[in-house]
Amino acid sequence: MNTIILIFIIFLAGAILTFLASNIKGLLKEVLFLASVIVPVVMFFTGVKAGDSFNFHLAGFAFQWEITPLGYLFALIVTGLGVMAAIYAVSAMQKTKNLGLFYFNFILSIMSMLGILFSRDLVSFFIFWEIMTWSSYLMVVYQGKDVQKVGIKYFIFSAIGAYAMLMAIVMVYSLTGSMMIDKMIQSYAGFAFNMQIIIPILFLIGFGVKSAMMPLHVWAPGAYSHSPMAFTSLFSGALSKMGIYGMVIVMAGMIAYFPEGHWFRIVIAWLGGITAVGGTLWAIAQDDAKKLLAYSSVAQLGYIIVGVGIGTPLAMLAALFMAVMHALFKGTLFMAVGAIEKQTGTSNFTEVTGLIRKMPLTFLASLMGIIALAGIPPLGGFVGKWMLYESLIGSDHYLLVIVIFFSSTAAFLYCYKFLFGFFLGQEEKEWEHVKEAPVLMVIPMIILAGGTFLLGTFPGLVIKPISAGLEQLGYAATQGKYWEMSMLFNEWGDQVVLEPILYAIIAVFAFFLVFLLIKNHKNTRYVSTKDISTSGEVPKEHENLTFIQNFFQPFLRAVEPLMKRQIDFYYNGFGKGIEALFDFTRRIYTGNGQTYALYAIIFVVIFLLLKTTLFGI
Amino acid sequence: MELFLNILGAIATVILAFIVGMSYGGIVRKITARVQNRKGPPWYQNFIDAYKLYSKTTAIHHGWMHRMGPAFLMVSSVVTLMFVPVLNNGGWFENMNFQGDLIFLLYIMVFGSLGMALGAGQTGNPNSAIGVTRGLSQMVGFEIPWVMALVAMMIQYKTTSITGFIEVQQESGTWLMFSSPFAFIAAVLAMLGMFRYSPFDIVGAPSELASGPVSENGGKYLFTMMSSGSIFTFAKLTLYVDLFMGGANNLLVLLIKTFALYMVPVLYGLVSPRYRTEQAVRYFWGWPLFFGLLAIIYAVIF
Amino acid sequence: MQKLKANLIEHINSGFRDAVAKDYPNENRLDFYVNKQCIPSILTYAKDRLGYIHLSHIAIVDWLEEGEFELIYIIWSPEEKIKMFVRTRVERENPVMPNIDMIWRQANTYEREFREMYGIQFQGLEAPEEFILEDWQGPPPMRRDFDTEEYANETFFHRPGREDAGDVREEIIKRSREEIPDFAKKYSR
Amino acid sequence: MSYDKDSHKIFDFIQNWARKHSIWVLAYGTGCGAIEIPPTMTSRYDAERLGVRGAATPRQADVLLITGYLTTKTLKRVIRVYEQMQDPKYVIGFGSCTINGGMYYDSYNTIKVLDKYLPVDVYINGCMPRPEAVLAGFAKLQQLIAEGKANGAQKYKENLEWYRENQKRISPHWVMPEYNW
Repeated sequence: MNTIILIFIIFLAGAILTFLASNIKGLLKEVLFLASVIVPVVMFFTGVKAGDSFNFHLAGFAFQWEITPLGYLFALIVTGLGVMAAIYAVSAMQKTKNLGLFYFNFILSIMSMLGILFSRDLVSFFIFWEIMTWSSYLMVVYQGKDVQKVGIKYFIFSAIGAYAMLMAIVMVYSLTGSMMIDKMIQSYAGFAFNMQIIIPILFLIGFGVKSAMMPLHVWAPGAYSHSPMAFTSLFSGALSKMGIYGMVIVMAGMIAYFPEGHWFRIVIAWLGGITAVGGTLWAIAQDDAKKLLAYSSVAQLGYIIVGVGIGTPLAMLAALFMAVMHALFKGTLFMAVGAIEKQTGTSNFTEVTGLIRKMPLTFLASLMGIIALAGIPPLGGFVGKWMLYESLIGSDHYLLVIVIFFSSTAAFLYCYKFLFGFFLGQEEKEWEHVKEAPVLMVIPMIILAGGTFLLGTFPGLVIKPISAGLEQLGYAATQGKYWEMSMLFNEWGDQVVLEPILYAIIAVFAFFLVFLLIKNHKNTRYVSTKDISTSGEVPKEHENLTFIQNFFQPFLRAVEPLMKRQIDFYYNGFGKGIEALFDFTRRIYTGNGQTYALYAIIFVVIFLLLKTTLFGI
Repeated sequence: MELFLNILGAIATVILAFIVGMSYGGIVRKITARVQNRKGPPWYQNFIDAYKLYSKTTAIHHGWMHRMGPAFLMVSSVVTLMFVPVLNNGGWFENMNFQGDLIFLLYIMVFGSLGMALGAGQTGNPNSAIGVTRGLSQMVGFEIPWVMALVAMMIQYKTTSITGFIEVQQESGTWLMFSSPFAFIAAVLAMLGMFRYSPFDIVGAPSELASGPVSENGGKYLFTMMSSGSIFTFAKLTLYVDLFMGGANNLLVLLIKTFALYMVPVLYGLVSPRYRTEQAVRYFWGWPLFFGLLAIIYAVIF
Repeated sequence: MQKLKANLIEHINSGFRDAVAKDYPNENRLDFYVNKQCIPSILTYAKDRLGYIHLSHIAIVDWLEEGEFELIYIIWSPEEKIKMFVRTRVERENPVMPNIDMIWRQANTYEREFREMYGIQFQGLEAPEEFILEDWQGPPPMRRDFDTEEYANETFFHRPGREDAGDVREEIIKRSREEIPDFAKKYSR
Repeated sequence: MSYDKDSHKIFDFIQNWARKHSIWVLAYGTGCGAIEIPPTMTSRYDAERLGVRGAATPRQADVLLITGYLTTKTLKRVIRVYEQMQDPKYVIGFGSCTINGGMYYDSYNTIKVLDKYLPVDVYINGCMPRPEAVLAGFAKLQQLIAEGKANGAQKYKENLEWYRENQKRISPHWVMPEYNW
């Protein structure tokens, strides 16, 4: 039997078996769950190479499942993050109700994401897309109070995206008579001009919803922060990348052949830029870590959309690299929040402080995640940002550079808030009992954080699959070494490493650390955070001195004009308008026979009056 | 042998930066005193202060992050210095400046403040956290015109490396502050915030915030911060001289140019009261931003 | 104003028979001497019915010779513009007063201070024991029979050499042959 | 820190010279004397030329300047601040009130003799001492530091129990925080 179909069967069977076993006591369901995630992933890595395919016919449609190099890259994200999140979930989700449903949806969403990447025909693409939407919707409403509102928002936007996509698919089918993605891309150049505009726009609406592009992003903060953190790491890290995957295909496969594609690219890139700035500013204002990270995800996806929108080879390289990095560090950070929430019961900065000595490993993981997020060398976030800047300057998008730079500088603010709010500050008595998270939760975090470090030092590891994917998209102009496009790699010669910087940093750092420690190691001792200079006053145990309320108030005051209107406001206004329209319609259709008769008479009179003008009768 | 020379060069550069930065600090104190009609401390006062701080005991710490904060700051300063060409044409040790790239430099420059902020955070002193938030907000303020100036220059001269800018100036024979004046103005206005002299010194306001982020650091911690500040000052000034004022062919010219440039924030600060944070941020998003935009337009047109 | 005052006296006396009024004809001020049990009720009455909504001050006088403290509650009506002084006396030994901080919250501060400085107990006063003095061990320091110098000598160290620092004024007069001015005489030891 | 006369003579000399010329004063105004500090620091008398400078927190400071009378309440805070300062550290008693109580000799809530509670290196007398006197006090402190005699902190460390006992006489119920050098 073909490995590809076997993988999907195991996923499906595993999901159902886990769901059935969820009421059995003991570790059976956990074992089943892990097995049904890990076994297919192992099979995927051992048995499937880029280019493997599987074809079959069903219900009159030809189905073609094939893993392309680009799909393989995204599959790396999905499977890697999926396994880590699964291991994390087993420990994190202990003692929750309806565990079977969680495991079922978890497996299904991994399966559907892989399915999307495998599909080379639009029917299975759409089916898997819908499975993904449904399983993630069930995750969003899985726990907590007040989730219905969030869930309905997510669902409405997903439905809008799906309908847009369905419409595009139908149009493509009517134009080409085939459901194959390759066929669609090949024949795109021959479409009529209006179809050339409408089809990509409809597709981009569908993908833009999933990747939280600016006007379509309003579901994201709520949905990311309300689903269980074990799933959110996957949700933000991998699931949103499906939107990026679709966008890459549309931008590289269709817009490249579109005569006026230049404007299209600029619009998409600027939408990405606005997304980045808006997400960052709103993230700064949040007091809840989940919301903060959710808005930060929106912002980070904005960078990626900018890269995809610009669409030069280097920008595409940067965007795909950042997509991988985002999966790594956002996975880490959401997992860290989940660990903190599990240990303390809250994820609000204003409540939890001073966990650094209680949860050192979580702190280490979050620190690395944050450094990668902020794009500070030597961790991986910097490589992506550098390439993005270079590509923007190289393709003459100067104002966009400023926008992106503003967003990424302002990101330091919420990065610091995240670390300070949870780990630094006063160590309160209330949280004295807090322990480090369970091993199974810490290990995935550390592995993912280590991944950011590894890719920052040896970006070549992931640039090879990316360049393979780019070649598939038709960027084959510069054969071989894609990293030569970037200054970054040029300057350090052929090896794709940042070794010199790394060595320098480590050497200097070690030197001064040693200087500070050895010199007074023996007679330096730890004092508690209550022992601070407060004009001689000794703070009492119960006095909370941590400064976290209105943390960035001066800055927010300075950017107030930018943040006055939320997009939600306009959507709500739109919703109200629709409601009023329906209300008005209902008033016309009163249900009264006489009124209808009156309408008919009025219509006839108007018709008679205007018939010569209108119809020339 | 080459490695040995490289290490020696790096150490020599750091020592040079330390000495120059510290002396500048002392001279600034002297000038401040003269402006205020005082006699003022001797120019070498900062060295005495540094040595005294170094010789003080440091008996306590608030945890690992607190200890590592100053080290982070030092790493940032030293690495920045390593990437800035001190003299033209290899007149001084070329540490890593042949690889110097502005975008990399921009990020490594903020690395230190983030590390320092983490160190300040772990002390648990609320004043430190307040100072850090103010510092970071202000940083977002001045980075925008600064980056605009740099982008304008990158557009105009089609290079992102510092050595590239020096070469451009040597070939054309004019300083970039004359050939792209708006970028220079925006960058100098941003520099006011970068050096944190008054009116942008609310980050470490001594009586209001008890010196802000450094309030729990004494002795060797403070010594490390002080020396890293001096090194960083020298590195930033040299960067500006390299970018806008044609670099320098020997040390004397470098000293004259950096000192002249350094007087801009110092003298401006002496006659200015203090801005609140949001005022500072708005200040940077006013005229400096305008000049930055002008610089980009100028660069695109010419 | 006299009319207002007369009206006020009538009102108060109708409710509180033993309240003794004292008028200051040319001032906007009126005194009532009352029993200490009446204090909460008369103040509530004045506040709720008569419009004396503002508690300006609570003063205390230590009548050491008579063995009593006198507490003066000064309240003010913004409409009638008359200050009403409600005076009461309480014995110095084990002084106990009714608490009025449910009428005016700011009375709480005064009462805490009296408790600490004069040792007056207020019934049902809910506040931490310490107010201004921390770790106070001696008798209430604002009572007139509290000898602050003796207390200081007992509690604190003193540097030797101060004992002979007598009154230098005699010596000054002797040297300069000048008279002590009258106002300075009463400060003489 | 070593105050040993026999060893490290040159090293000590350099160290003391640096300490002498860099005196960071903790701005902790306790009494009316705090008003004399601004004229001392600003252009008329300019203490900065001697290396005297303000420091914001006890962690950074060298000298604790007790400017005037100390109430028993403030004493606790001053002790706390002193103990938070890092070695080497010095105390200057400022004004008559710190010497013998001054005009508050019979007050029930101010201490009279500062050196029973904290080790005082230099007293400046006067009520208030003028800035000239303050500068003279700093000069005296510099001289003591140069000679290695300004070892109040050493004294405090060695006689900690005696000082603690005196401090506890004033505030018996105060839970003294741990001492940190």
